[in-house]
Amino acid sequence: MGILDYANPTRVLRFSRAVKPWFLGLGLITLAVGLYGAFFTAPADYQQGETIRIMYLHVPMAWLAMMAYSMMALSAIGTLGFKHPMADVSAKALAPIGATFTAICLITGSLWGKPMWNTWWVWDARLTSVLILFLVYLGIIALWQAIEEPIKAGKVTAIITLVGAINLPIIKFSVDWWYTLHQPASVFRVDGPTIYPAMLYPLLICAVGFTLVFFYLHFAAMENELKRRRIRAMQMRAARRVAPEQTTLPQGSTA
Amino acid sequence: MSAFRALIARDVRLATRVGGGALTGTLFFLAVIVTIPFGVGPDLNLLSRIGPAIMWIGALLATLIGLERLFQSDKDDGALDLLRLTDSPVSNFVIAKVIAHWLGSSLPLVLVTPLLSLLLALEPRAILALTATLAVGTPALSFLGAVGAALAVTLRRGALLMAVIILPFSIPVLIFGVAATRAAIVDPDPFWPPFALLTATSLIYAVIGTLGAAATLKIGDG
Amino acid sequence: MSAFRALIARDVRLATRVGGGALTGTLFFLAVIVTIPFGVGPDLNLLSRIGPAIMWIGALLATLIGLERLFQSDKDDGALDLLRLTDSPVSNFVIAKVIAHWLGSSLPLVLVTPLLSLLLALEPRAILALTATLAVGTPALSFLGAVGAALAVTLRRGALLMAVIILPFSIPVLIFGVAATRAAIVDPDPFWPPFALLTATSLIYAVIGTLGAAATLKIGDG
Amino acid sequence: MKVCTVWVEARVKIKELALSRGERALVAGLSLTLVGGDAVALVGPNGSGKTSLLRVLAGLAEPTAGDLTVSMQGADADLPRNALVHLGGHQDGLKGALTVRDNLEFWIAYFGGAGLSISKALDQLGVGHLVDLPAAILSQGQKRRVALARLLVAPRPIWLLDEPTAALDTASTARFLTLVEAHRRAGGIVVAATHTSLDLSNLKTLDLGDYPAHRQDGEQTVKDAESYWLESEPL
Amino acid sequence: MKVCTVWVEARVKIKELALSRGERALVAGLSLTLVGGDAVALVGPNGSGKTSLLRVLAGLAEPTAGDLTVSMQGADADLPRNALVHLGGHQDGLKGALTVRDNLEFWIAYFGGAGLSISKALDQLGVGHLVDLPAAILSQGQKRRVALARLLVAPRPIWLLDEPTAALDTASTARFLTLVEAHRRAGGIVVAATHTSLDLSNLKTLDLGDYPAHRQDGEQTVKDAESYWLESEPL
Ligand code: HEM
Ligand SMILES: Nc1ncnc2c1ncn2[C@@H]1O[C@H](COP(=O)(O)OP(=O)(O)OP(=O)(O)O)[C@@H](O)[C@H]1O
Ligand SMILES: Nc1ncnc2c1ncn2[C@@H]1O[C@H](COP(=O)(O)OP(=O)(O)OP(=O)(O)O)[C@@H](O)[C@H]1O
Ligand SMILES: [Mg+2]
Ligand SMILES: [Mg+2]
Repeated sequence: MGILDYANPTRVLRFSRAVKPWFLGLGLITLAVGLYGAFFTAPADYQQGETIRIMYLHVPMAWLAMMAYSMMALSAIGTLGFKHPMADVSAKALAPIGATFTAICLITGSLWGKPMWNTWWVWDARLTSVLILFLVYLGIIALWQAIEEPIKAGKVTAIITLVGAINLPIIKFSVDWWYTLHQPASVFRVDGPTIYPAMLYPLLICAVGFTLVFFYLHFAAMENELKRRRIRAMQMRAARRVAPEQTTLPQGSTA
Repeated sequence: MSAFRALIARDVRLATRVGGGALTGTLFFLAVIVTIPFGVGPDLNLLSRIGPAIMWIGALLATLIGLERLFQSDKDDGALDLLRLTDSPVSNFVIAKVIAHWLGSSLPLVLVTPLLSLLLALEPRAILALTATLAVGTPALSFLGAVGAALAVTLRRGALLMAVIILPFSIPVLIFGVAATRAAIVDPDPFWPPFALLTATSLIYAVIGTLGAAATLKIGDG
Repeated sequence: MSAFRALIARDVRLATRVGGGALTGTLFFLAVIVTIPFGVGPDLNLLSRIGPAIMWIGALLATLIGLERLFQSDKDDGALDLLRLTDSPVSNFVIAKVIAHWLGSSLPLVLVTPLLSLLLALEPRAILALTATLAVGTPALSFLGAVGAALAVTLRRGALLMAVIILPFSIPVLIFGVAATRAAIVDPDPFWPPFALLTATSLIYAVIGTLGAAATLKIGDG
Repeated sequence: MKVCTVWVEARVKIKELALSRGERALVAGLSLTLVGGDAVALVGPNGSGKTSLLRVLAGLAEPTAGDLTVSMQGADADLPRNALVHLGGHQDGLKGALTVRDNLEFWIAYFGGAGLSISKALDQLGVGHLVDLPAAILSQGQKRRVALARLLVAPRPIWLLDEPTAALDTASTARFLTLVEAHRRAGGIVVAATHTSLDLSNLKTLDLGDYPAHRQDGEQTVKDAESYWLESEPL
Repeated sequence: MKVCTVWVEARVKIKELALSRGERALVAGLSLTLVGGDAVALVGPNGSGKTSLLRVLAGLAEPTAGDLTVSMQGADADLPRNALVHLGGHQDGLKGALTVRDNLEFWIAYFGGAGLSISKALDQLGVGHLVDLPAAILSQGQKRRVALARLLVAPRPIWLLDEPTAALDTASTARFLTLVEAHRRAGGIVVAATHTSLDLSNLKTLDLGDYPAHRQDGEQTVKDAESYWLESEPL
């Protein structure tokens, strides 16, 4: 139980309440700067024209969708390896956020696809693997909802989360392994980025901004989950407290 | 009568909590739709051509699989016997169960159809027709499945046996449903005849299904 | 070890009586194969083009649906607890169950494939390739399904939830399987790369599936 | 079903009843009449047909011979026997996903309540504090007690109980017996299959061992579906 | 597992054991040592944790605190506790589709037999005549008796039984008790959760009511997972 003492609900709540506003504030400011750059200073693409501006939303969302899942996988290890209740809370809080970001990535992607490939959707490796990521997110959310008992829910979803982690490398490298319409990595490459600085910097700033907002959301969700669990625990306790008039009856059952 | 409503309410309630039919049913539907393009390949023309068929098969499977446990869970926990301790005939009980199942599992499925159709690149008219046919056709499947579900509890067998006995009968529904949808896409052939047939089938199956399921349940475990 | 064999023997035995997996699994497979042409319309070129895909999807669904009860029946009658009263690890138990299920349900399905292929007007080469890919690919599905089956008993939930969680993972198997078969038909693209990938996937899933299922079962109703 | 805490002329008439399971005759020539206030302990060795008989009385199965009437006077005179009885079987018919309260509320709506309030009924069985827990997590005996509460919230004249005290702890068994007595005083009838002795005032005992359809050595003494197939001359 | 009709140094050692179900502590500070020949009646009100304790002893669940060793000398000295115990639960683990014989043959092959022959074991419980019937059609008590036969065909030193006599008729209960005595004489250990009194020679009694993790009014007296969530300052 030793490890529990570091991240107990009290500490986590206090910390979260302290840092949350900063994440939100800085995040919004950074985003403002980044989006300004994206829509006003950054040039339109010579072949893609104005549609290129979708990139500043699409790419960060894609990155965060994958980051959220990676964090869930880490939490899963925390649950199975260290039996740390707070890991459950973190993982449960991440699922809907990750799902949302993935959804936005899909939507912006297909919005972008219409002008670029003149179709909303193609079944190529990148797009598909992201869609699968989305489905896995939904499955995991369903699991969280489906199980009444928090401890069991934590363990089960942790296992599934880890199984689902195979998908991450597939998403990342699908563009290299299979022939796809989707373009290969142009920012995170061993040989350095291959897009103009004029586009790269706004993109990175947006990415940072969204990341800060992402963490704000994560903390907020964790707080809610903590409250939810506290309430559930209270209800379970209350449920077993014998009402006065029953104490007169012969003792037939444990509390 | 209030018993009737109470039963429906309970089952919808059980279905709409996540993990019970409602959400998972639609997710399964989604999963099937998503799986199929992999098999068939990313050719969108082909997809939009076989799209309606795929959606219908997806709906069919989602309904039948979900239905397997229509009576099973009540059997497992002993509730089935208790539910028969009323003066109203078993068929009422069957109807209530089916209605509840349709509301809890098929209705959501119909509602998401327009969305999923986009994945298969269906055009608006097709989407409209598809949704309409599903709305009218799925009740037929539910009542049909009820017979299978009744078999499943009476014979203590799993989903598959039931699916095997039920699938043949579900083929007409499928044909009319898909035919109507196609008709809506390809102007020449008319939409209404197959649609009317579909509606008729639904009504007939409602009667046969109810009676069949009720009779099967009464046999019990002899 | 003899325990291992005993378990396999018992399950195969249970599966091969009527109503147990074997017969019904294949029949379900047949039913899907028969249903789809109705949906797609009787255009033979189209059929033989999407034939392999259909066969694979049929196999996929048949396997997954049949798998739902892999542990359920043992759970319902209390045997699951008793089966864990040995010194051998839970994963052995999982492997035995999966092998038994594959022998009882998937193998027959592979064996009838050549016959059913004729219904879809596939040519000999395609039939050969299809059978081979199914033989190599279905184990992957069985092991994958085992995880879902374990979920189903641990969470006291039906087939659907399981299918939802499992289907996304089964997509790669489907892709490689169909790709290999297509390759065998259309000369240009080579048969072996996808086939090798399929085999690899089977092996990986065998490991992941076993561990995942065992872990899930151990959680039990703690 | 109409409110009534006192049952008028509840009756169970069994005449020359014969039971069979599958193709095999189990019980033959069983006659018995029960009136309001009666309680019968249904005893007999394992497999003698107690559960089968209770299911027949409840209208879930039909006897192979003899006649059987379950009736009462008043508003419900013309109801079929399914609607007059409560059946307490080996299984408790609780939905694990629902709380205890939701479970009972459903049965009230389904059977028509007019009995004790849920909390009163649960208190009678000493499980009032479990009312908001999901039924799935209850122990064997807790489940059984919630199931018995069903008999109190939706009153019916005839209780058919299959080993009701199995899984009950001693305190709950006592509680249960007092409830049975109360039901009898209200003119109800109780038939309980049991292997233990229930201490109830002037309890009748029906031993199914006395109405066998076969001799000790297993030979059938009564014609049944199996004998039909045996009628042909030796092969 | 090796043949042995006499068990050498069978032992169950429980020290300061704590159990919980879900997030809730159930039993705390339970200590107990059992040696070959001991028999314990596990009593306690419904929901006190009897079934949960048996599952922990069988190695199907883990305790939340304290240590627990189940051991014996001889060939099987190093086996985990799952391999040393028999568990007789509320459910009988019979396959309805298989005959009684097939069911037992499977368990012999799975657990490693070396005990009584099937027919002998069934006769011991007075159900020898059912050997070729499908298990599905057996009555409650018949099923239970076949399940108990499992303990005889595949011998193991420690029997963990959950309400073993429920559903047994009086004759079979007597039979069962003699079997238990025989097992004890052979150096075996028996732990039986029960609500009825089992008449066994010098039977120990363990009342789980004495090791509660909470007060009568339901207040937890022991920290558990729920307390963890309650630690945070009020919302
Ligand atoms: C629904 C359709 C789409 C999905 C699901 C999708 C998914 C993704 C993902 C997951 C990434 C992150 C890749 C990584 O970090 O390695 C990404 C990056 C990117 N996507 Fe998309 N995308 C879609 C459509 C498009 C379209 C239509 C375009 C424009 C032609 C596009 C352009 C890009 C670009 C430029 C990047 C940044 C690549 C990099 O620098 O790593 N995407 N997309
Ligand atoms: N389908 C069937 N075919 C033949 N015999 C059957 C069938 N079903 C049940 N039986 C037999 O009929 C009897 C059923 O009896 P029932 O379950 O009513 O016994 P019971 O008196 O309740 O026994 P217990 O005290 O063990 O509960 C058993 O002997 C069983 O073997
Ligand atoms: N998942 C869970 N969460 C919280 N409490 C639980 C959970 N599962 C079981 N419980 C509680 O733990 C106890 C389980 O006790 P158990 O089944 O071991 O009782 P028992 O002594 O066997 O009772 P009985 O005599 O009725 O069989 C019950 O009080 C039950 O309400
Ligand atoms: Mg009985
Ligand atoms: Mg118990």
